[in-house]
Amino acid sequence: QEPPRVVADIPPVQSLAAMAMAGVGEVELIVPPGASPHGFSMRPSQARALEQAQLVISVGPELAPWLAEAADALAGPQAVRLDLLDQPGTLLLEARDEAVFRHDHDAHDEGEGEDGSAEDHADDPVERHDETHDDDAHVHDDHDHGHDHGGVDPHAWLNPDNAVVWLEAIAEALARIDPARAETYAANAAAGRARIEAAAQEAADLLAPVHGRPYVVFHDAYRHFERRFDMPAAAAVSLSDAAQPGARRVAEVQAAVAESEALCVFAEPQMPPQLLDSVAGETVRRGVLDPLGATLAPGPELYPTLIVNMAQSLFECLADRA
Amino acid sequence: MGLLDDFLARAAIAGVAAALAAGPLGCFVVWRRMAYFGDATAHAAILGVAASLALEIPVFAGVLALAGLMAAAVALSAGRSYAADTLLGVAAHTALAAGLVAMAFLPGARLDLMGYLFGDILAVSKGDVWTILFGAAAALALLAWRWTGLLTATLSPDLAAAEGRDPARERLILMLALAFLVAAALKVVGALLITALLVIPAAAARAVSPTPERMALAAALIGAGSVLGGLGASWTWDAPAGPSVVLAASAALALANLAAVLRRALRG
Amino acid sequence: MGLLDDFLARAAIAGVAAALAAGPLGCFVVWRRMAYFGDATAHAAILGVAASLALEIPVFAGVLALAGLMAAAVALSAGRSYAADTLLGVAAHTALAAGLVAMAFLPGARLDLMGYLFGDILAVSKGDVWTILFGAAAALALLAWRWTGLLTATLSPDLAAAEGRDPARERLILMLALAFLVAAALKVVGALLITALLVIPAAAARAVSPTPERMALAAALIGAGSVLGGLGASWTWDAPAGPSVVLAASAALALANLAAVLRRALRG
Amino acid sequence: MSAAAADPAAAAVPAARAEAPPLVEATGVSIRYDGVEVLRDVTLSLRPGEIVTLVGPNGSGKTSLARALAGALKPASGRVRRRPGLRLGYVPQSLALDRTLPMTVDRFLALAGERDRAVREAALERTGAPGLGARQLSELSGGQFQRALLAHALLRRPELLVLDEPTTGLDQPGASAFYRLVAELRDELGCAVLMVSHDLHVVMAASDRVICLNGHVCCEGTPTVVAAAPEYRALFGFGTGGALALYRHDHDHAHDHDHDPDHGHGPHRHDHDHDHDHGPQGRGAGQG
Amino acid sequence: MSAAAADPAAAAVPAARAEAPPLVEATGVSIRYDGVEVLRDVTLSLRPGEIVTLVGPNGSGKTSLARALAGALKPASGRVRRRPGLRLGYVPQSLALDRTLPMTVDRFLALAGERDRAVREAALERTGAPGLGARQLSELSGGQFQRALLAHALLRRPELLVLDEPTTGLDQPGASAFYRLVAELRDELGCAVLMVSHDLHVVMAASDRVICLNGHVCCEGTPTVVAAAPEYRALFGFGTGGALALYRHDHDHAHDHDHDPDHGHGPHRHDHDHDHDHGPQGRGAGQG
Ligand SMILES: Nc1ncnc2c1ncn2[C@@H]1O[C@H](COP(=O)(O)OP(=O)(O)OP(=O)(O)O)[C@@H](O)[C@H]1O
Ligand SMILES: Nc1ncnc2c1ncn2[C@@H]1O[C@H](COP(=O)(O)OP(=O)(O)OP(=O)(O)O)[C@@H](O)[C@H]1O
Ligand SMILES: [Mg+2]
Ligand SMILES: [Mg+2]
Ligand SMILES: [Zn+2]
Repeated sequence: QEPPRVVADIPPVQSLAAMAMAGVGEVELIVPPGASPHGFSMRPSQARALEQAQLVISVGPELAPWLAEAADALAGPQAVRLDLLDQPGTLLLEARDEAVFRHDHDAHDEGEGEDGSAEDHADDPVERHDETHDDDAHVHDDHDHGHDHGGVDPHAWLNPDNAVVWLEAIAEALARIDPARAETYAANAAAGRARIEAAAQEAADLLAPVHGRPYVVFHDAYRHFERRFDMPAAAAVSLSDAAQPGARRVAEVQAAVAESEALCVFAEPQMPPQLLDSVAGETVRRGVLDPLGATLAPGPELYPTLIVNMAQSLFECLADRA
Repeated sequence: MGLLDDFLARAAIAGVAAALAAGPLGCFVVWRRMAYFGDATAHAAILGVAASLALEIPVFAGVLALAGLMAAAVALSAGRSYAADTLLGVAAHTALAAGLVAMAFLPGARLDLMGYLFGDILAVSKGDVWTILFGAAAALALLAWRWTGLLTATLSPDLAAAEGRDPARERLILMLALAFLVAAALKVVGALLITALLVIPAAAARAVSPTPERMALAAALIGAGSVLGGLGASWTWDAPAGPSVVLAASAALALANLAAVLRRALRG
Repeated sequence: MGLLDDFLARAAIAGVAAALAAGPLGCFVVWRRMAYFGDATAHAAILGVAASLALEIPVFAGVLALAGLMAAAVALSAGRSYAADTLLGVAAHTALAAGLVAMAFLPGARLDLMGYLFGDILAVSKGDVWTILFGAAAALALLAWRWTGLLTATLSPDLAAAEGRDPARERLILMLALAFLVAAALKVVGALLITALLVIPAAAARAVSPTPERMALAAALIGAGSVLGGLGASWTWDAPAGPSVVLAASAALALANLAAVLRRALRG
Repeated sequence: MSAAAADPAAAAVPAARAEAPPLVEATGVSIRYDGVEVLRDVTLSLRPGEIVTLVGPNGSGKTSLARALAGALKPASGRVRRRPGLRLGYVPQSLALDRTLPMTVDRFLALAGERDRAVREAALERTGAPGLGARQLSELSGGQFQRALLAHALLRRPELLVLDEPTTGLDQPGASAFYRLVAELRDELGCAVLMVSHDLHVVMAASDRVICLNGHVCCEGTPTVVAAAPEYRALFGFGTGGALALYRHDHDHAHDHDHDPDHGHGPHRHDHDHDHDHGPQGRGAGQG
Repeated sequence: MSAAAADPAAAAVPAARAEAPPLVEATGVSIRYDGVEVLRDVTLSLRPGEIVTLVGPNGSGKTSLARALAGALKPASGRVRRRPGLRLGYVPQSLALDRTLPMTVDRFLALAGERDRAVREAALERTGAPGLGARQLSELSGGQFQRALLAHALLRRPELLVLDEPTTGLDQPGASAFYRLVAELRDELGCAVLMVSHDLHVVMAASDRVICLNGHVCCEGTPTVVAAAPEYRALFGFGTGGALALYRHDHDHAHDHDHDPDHGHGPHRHDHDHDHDHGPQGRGAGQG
């Protein structure tokens, strides 16, 4: 029997799906990392993959409303839609508004993101309506959710615990489509879970020596990672991909960098590093964090590598140097 | 399985419909030196998205309202000391800047607003096909109805006024029709594609057309041909579809100019 | 701590320098109906990034080369049956489409090319300050040197030719100077800001200027004032800096036109 | 000359036409550009069948008045009333054409509303530009273009023709043929003609009424009255001198432009300067 | 008339100036637009101090030739040689101005290279437009604009003035003053003048040499030779008819445009049509 046709939106999600599909078939990736919807234009192969898909897995319209609509238009009625942010058990965080974050470091239990107690308002998890969206009709409601609730931070894959939840949700969805291979998927999910947890452990180990050291990020995309590994950033320069920072925010961040004695500032691979130069003196180190796996080869290994690489990047930049 | 069940067929139908309307409208864009129009509308639309999110009205309504407002503002202030392209440039940048500032202040609207705005020709849905067929037909009907007036006003506002036509009204009608087409098609076939379909086929048609009607027809046909050729190329080489269509139109422009040069050389 | 150690001071210096050069150049942009120039250069630059990644040459070299090529192509084919804005619109869309297609086929170059391209005025480094001071000074010197020729050729190519100046050469020089300024400043102060600084201050200056020199001067001053005012507003309300500067320039345009209307009403 | 400067609207209209309702009526029309008044308090009306010529020095407001009558310019005060449904043919003084709009001469003529190609070709023939139908407007020489504009105006079967320096750029046979054509058309279509011209001897021969503008209606009368002036006769043979007499007849009377003391604007400055700069000083001028 | 059509370059140059090196020399110049030849094989040269007038019907290629001599148009074949460093003043037939370029008249004159404001004001005075310095070019009336263009050309202290229908739109006093001005300038600056005009009687009186164009150099001669023709004299008094005689003198001789059988293009079509369309049929015409 043919393997089910599955597509995923971004590389980390594709990686999770590929883990679940190990030994069964391929997972198509739609949006190449870094492409902005403004400049991005689909190729026929991508459109065909969406059209023929039996399962469309995406983070959710919060990340790319454009993709949700393309999927609406292209995916046939047979397709199951899996919006990962809507999966029960996913830890959701509200996006932050302020430039400089005041963290109470001691309040976090290391490694326990999901129910970790967070005193400061900015880190309050968002309660999500427990709806599941597996048909087209609800996608537009989703848009509304995103705004009514003041904005959900869509970068939830950076918490490996979420990845584990999602991996299981993907395996279940696959099993519904393709009951004959249900056991394979379950086994794959179990193996994948182990792989992810190992990666998470490796990351935690890497980060242990630099725990608590102050750093600044370019793009406020790392809250899930920060929370899961208790590595809070002192500040984020930019609000998001779409909004540019104001002058005062830059000044605040500059002050925060100085005040917190941040050791390192981080850019993303596709972003120009100049803004970092504005806020950080020459004594502050520069690093690169790659939350989308832009520099990695797609496939099942991408996700664990991504998590470990993030930790590695933080470690290398923050560690004491001889 | 009907024709509309195939995404390539839907893309072809939507693209051809958009091209057929964009061709004649694009001729006016070229004649009146408003090549910036498409971009200005797209940028005004970003402000429209921000406004609709803030006011919690449907996104498309906000987009159309802002694009229409921009068109009206430009139409009404045109003619005196500013050329059309300057006004459109000002409008485009002001709208974009205002959209970006608004975005920074909108709580929770930290998503990529452009994501709400820009369609992709390969992602055209059945509903989109009907939308664009209707929009294109409406734009073409409007154009056919006011053709002589629009043309006379474009040639010389004084002549139009002497013949009892109000050139300001004709300009306003044209701009609103353009704003409507661009705003609607942005979402369906994408910003790059619709703005390029306005300018490039009309420029290509210019090289081979002795009268405005022939130019409008040629622009429509060149545009439709570019859509089909571009989709074919995109299919063959698995290239991004929208840009392929644009490149096909550019190739048609190059060919048309080459043909004109050759004909002249042979004649002379 | 020196002046250049403060990011706001660096932003102000770079922005003012860019505005001082963009003002007079922008006047030619407005006179020659090339408002699309900035956007076309920015889009050509995207293709330049793709080309430099493919050929493994420095990005800035690729960007400059492509922007220069586009300017030369447009300058050389201008004048006959196409208006400047049409040519620029065609160039912009073709370059963008080609860049997007190239991007799709470049292995490993799936990064956001725009990220390489678009600076932010708050992110200006010390080196950038020197770059833009140098670029602005060079552009202004070139402009001062060829002023009469450029002006005569803009007024009437025939008159310029009769006076022994080659209008095609003047056009080419102007376009290359523009391409250089835009390509360099894109990276430093951002695409939105530099293209807006070309068009909006010149349009504002138009309303209050009786001669081309006064218009060039007024455009430079309005641009510089908008940079300072916009940065101030950005500081006060913590709004994005580049868009704030653009909105300040738009406000100056509105004020200048209001002043002109009032003066006329009082005079009449 | 003894033309009636006092009551412009009354004089010089052939009695038979005086009762017909006016095609266009201007009442107290003033025109301003950017707040500067260039034409003041013009009252005139045009009746079917008459040929009226506007004369006056450069910058005296002829084009401005013609545009206002044609509806292309809104007067700052006063009003222009056109007979409802009036068919108007207009030839502007200058028409900047854009090369990006492809337009054959024939298509341009069709824009006037004429569907029959043969009729369009005949109109071109009439204005002395036969066979130009397939050419692009933007490729025409100055005189060819002027002829195409004339043909366009004719094809509207106008009840009123407004012609602003219509023979500009025409060669001499073309210009003389044109003035004959205007007279023919008046007889044929019964249309009124408002013409701006510097071609004074022809104007004298071909108009029913001459209106001399100079920032206002300076004087108005039948050309026979004007032509009867001995100064005009004496100089008519060589052309320009006699014309000069017409120009200066009464421009020396005082005008109330005192609110513009520096003479930096306003149409009169120019004319005053004529007095010192241009010869030949028209001896015996100053009539009206 | 007996003008020398055979060897154009030889005739009619005053002996004293014949030795001076030519300012501009055209050899076998042909001009094409989009592959259509509108001017064929023109050879002429201009020497310091002479006033040469180009006449010819509309579309005969006068403007094209003037632009080629001024350097604004590249001939399709043949060559135009200007004396190195030649200062040339040019008044084009039409100049479409853009309202978006703010330009006062005074600034426009300064573009000619004259730094002294008083000198610029004097040039305006000379061309009959004093006091216009502070006005915007785009606001001028047709005749005012023409005067500003003339002043610009004068201020270049030209060695050669190329004037394409320079009196277009000028009022009659302005036009006659202008022709006097051209003669004065020639005497003052010793400059040569190439003028395109339809104003035949004035041309006859003011030029050293008349070149009749009609797609090629149709004939060439001194105006006295032309004016001596009895037919011309008979009709001169009323202007246009006599002019017609000049136009048709030798356009009936055969031209070798056989490669263009449909007469769809080429400047001759127009002239042939004159023969049927325009009266008054110049009796006794056909000289040359
Ligand atoms: N668009 C404009 N803006 C400002 N002033 C103008 C404008 N058009 C004309 N003027 C001024 O108005 C006055 C009258 O101009 P108009 O064109 O009506 O004169 P005219 O009698 O037609 O002259 P001509 O014989 O030279 O054509 C002139 O002083 C002219 O400078
Ligand atoms: N840009 C052009 N493209 C094509 N044909 C042209 C162009 N300019 C002029 N022509 C044609 O070339 C011929 C000569 O034109 P030109 O302007 O030299 O005539 P002219 O003698 O100056 O006429 P006029 O007395 O009407 O000004 C005409 O038939 C005209 O239609
Ligand atoms: Mg006039
Ligand atoms: Mg000419
Ligand atoms: Zn992000």
